[in-house]
Amino acid sequence: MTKRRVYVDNSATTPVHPQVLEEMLPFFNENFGNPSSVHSFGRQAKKAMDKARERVAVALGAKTEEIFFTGSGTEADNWAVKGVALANKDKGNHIITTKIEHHALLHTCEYLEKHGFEVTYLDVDEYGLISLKQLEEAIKDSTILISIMFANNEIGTIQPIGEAARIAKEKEIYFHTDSVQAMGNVKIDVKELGVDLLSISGHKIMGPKGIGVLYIRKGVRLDNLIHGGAQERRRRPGTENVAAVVGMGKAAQLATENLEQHIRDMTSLRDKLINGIYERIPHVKLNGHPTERLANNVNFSFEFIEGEALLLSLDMVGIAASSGSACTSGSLDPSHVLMAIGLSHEIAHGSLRLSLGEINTDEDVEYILEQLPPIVERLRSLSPLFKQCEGGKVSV
Amino acid sequence: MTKRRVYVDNSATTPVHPQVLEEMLPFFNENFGNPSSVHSFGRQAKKAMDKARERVAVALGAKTEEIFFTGSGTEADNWAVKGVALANKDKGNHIITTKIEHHALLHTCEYLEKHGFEVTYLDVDEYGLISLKQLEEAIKDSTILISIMFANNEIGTIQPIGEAARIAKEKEIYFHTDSVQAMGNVKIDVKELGVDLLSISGHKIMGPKGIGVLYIRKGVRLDNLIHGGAQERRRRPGTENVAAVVGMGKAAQLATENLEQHIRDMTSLRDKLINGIYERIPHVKLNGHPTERLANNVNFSFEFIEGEALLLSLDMVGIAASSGSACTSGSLDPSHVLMAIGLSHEIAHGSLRLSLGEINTDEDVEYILEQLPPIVERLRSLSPLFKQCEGGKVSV
Amino acid sequence: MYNETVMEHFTNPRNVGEIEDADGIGEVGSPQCGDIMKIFLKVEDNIIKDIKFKTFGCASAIASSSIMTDMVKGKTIEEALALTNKDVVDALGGLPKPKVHCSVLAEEAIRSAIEDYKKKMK
Amino acid sequence: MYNETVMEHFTNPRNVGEIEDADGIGEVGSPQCGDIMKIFLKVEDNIIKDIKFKTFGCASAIASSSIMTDMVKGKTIEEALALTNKDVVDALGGLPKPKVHCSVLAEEAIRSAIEDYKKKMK
Ligand SMILES: Cc1ncc(COP(=O)(O)O)c(C=O)c1O
Ligand SMILES: Cc1ncc(COP(=O)(O)O)c(C=O)c1O
Repeated sequence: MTKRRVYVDNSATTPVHPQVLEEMLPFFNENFGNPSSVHSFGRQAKKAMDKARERVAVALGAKTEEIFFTGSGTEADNWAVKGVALANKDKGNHIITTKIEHHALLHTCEYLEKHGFEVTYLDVDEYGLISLKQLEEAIKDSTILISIMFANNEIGTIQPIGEAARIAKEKEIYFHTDSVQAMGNVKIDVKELGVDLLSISGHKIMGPKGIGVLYIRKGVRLDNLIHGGAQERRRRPGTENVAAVVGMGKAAQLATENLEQHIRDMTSLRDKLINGIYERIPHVKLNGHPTERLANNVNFSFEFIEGEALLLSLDMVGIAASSGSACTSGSLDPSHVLMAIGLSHEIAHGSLRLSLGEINTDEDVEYILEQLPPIVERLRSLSPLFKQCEGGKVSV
Repeated sequence: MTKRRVYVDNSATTPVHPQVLEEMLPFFNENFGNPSSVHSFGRQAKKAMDKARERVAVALGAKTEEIFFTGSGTEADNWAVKGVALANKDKGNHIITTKIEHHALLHTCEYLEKHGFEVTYLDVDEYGLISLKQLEEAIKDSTILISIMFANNEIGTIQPIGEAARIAKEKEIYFHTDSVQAMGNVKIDVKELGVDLLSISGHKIMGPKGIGVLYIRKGVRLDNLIHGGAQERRRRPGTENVAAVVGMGKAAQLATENLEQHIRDMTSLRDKLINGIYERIPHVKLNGHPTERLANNVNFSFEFIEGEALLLSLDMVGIAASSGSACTSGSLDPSHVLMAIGLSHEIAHGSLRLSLGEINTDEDVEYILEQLPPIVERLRSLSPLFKQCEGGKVSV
Repeated sequence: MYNETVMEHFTNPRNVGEIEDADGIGEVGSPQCGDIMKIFLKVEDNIIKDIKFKTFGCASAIASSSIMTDMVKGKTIEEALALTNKDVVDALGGLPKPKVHCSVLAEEAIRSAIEDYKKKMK
Repeated sequence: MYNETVMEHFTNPRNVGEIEDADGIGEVGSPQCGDIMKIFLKVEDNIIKDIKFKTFGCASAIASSSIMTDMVKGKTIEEALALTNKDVVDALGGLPKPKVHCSVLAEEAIRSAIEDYKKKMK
């Protein structure tokens, strides 16, 4: 029996695009030189780096000298926040962010709180949107950085980044946005948006893992996160991961070139999935914003059941997804994002994220819509929270 | 004309070993899952991570839970030093290191000096060796960390790490060693050595670029360098670079399994090169220690000429090497390592490092010995520092 | 992540359901922590004649409930009370460390049901 | 890194050598900074009849010396003094930014040699 495998966890990570891998391959043991070396091996590597940097710059609407490669999206986030905080503490110690940031942002802010910084975590509404009014009110004289994620990794809600950046600019406060999930699913132009710093990650856009980018607008003052050699114009040392940089360049190019078509395709699959689940399964709730939402994000809560059990049951029929349940995070609490939009613990535990990608097809969606209802039904039949009432109709 | 290419810059970076690349390949777009994911894609990736960690642990004589993957050797060095410094500043603010560390160590220490730490930089002798007596004398009540590189990247000198670690242990001071260059060229067993922290890097041992390892002895107190998700037991967040981790595991395994044979092979090539240069070229000086020296390191100063010109001339005949000349580092001063062993500026500028690797053969060495003398002669003929005296014999 | 025994008990859990006229009912856990186990007992002559469960929780919670109910079925009340979470883990052939609390919940659930039975007996 | 013109002048530098009975000699740079240029002039009727150089330094220092000597050969002293480092860079078709100081050295070297010539003339 060849089991069907349907991967709908593209927000967790994506496969490397064949064209991306193809461009990476020569850099492992043919053009393997160190870009800092004077000789031809080094110059070849340097040239490949330059080309990749140019591609990323074009993809983001930035200048090449504003593109810095890091070892992950997480590192880019850490660098932006710690770098700005430490370099500008003479100006103030206050940072504004949101309650629904990725842990790369939140735990960095918490660390800074332990070291003399003050952080305001903005609320979001039931759809996951921040309030620009609350943002404006949160600004103090001591505010040196505002960091608001472009799109949320769990519920897909897209924030009004351009407006938020404008507010920051008026007050001369640095503005950073974690665009790890937005990249490839939303149009990003750093100049149009008016942001000062922006993070992306390779493996979320069919690039390799272990590579991120921090866009740093020319003139922004920030400390290094990592100290050492002269790489990345002395700002991010460590021998360059040439193959991954090349992969990042190609992935960024592909993600931008095909953006409109990709958004159309994903939206169509997404809406088919959302509508199909609503039609087939009672007692469900779509998490996130109905329209201000990533084209590839579906996130439902299924009442009365727990997410990990749901994931494992889906896995047994070949469907790979994820959940905000505590059981899947290794922590005791369910996702802070689901809590921030006001879900109760038990509803949050029963969440399922299906995140689509270029590899998914209509048949994948149909397969999910076929497999999911009986699984939910079976788990509900095991649940003490769920009672079948007479006549077969379900109720609480 | 197919030009011969001889790569003798293996201390800058190495090609990925074919067996390493082979093991990595499935993790780009077949087993591409995120190891944190519950589903089968994730579990496959997790399993591969576990195997790689086990291999690295075996290679270093460590426990698997003492192995942490980072994005580079530089990051491992930064983490060790900043992590220990920040977590232990209640105990003291003094760090001891050496004048010949890699910039990943030195610039990190300089950064800490700006933030209230005090750093002692130990001298080295003309061969690049530290003095254990000086180390002991440098220790104060406030010393919290001693960091001494295992083997130097430029001149190949190997330090008495076991003895130095013993001194640290007696005084209950954490001991870190940057083993980026030692790994694969020297036997390393963290328990025998008695070190608390040890850094290595993938691309120096025929593994991929963009991956490092920090060995952290169980019980060592250090802060995170990067904050975020729960990866690497919450100590080094960011989606794991599975392919690179797999590559690192294989590379560490190969490096250790074949160590003795490798050392014999490298030593034989090295000594042939050293003796050949001495025989064929006057006015040269071997830099580094005559015996306490990496099996793959050759470093000569050629009087009266400058390193970059030498490198480019070698490059034109297909030989890839490196130099401690200022011109190749982008800074105004020649290598701090060559200065620390007491070379004059002009001698330091004329240095050439030939670093051998598994890819090199006897023929490579012969080719170098054939090409190098006329190149040195030509450059000397251009140099105002060099005068041909009557009768054809060279002198200053 | 989970071994075959755990997966087998998760996929085909034994003793699922409720007992209408149960002699004892125990419920432990809470929706907050993501696990609720509810146990229904039928006791005759100090022996657990029948046992059913309903569980809201992850795979290991469901598997722990399943194997625990199997283990105490047909046993005396005393034997059932002697059951520890370690017995549950062992019977399952091991659980991942962060999941061990599920076995604790199973131990607590049977104790709670027996307590309820004893209370009702008084 | 370097363009073809630079590499050509590095590989086949023009005017290498010394002039025994030079009318002017200039030396700039120092071993510390890794560059020394030494220029030898032969001047007749205010015209640079012959010029030779010796350079200790990187490829761009050697190439700058080479092209500079070519550029001023046959020129008047005034024309040679008007030569700027930018002229040298342009003639080389550009130098990488960190290497521009080599062209400055070339400008300084010819000036220093002319100065020496003028001093000797007095
Ligand atoms: C001794 C030493 N330490 C640290 C490093 C840094 O390693 P990486 O470039 O992988 O960050 C290197 C190499 O560049 C090295 O030779
Ligand atoms: C919104 C967001 N920010 C940051 C990250 C961190 O990226 P990485 O795992 O590549 O470090 C992720 C993904 O894990 C993310 O979804």
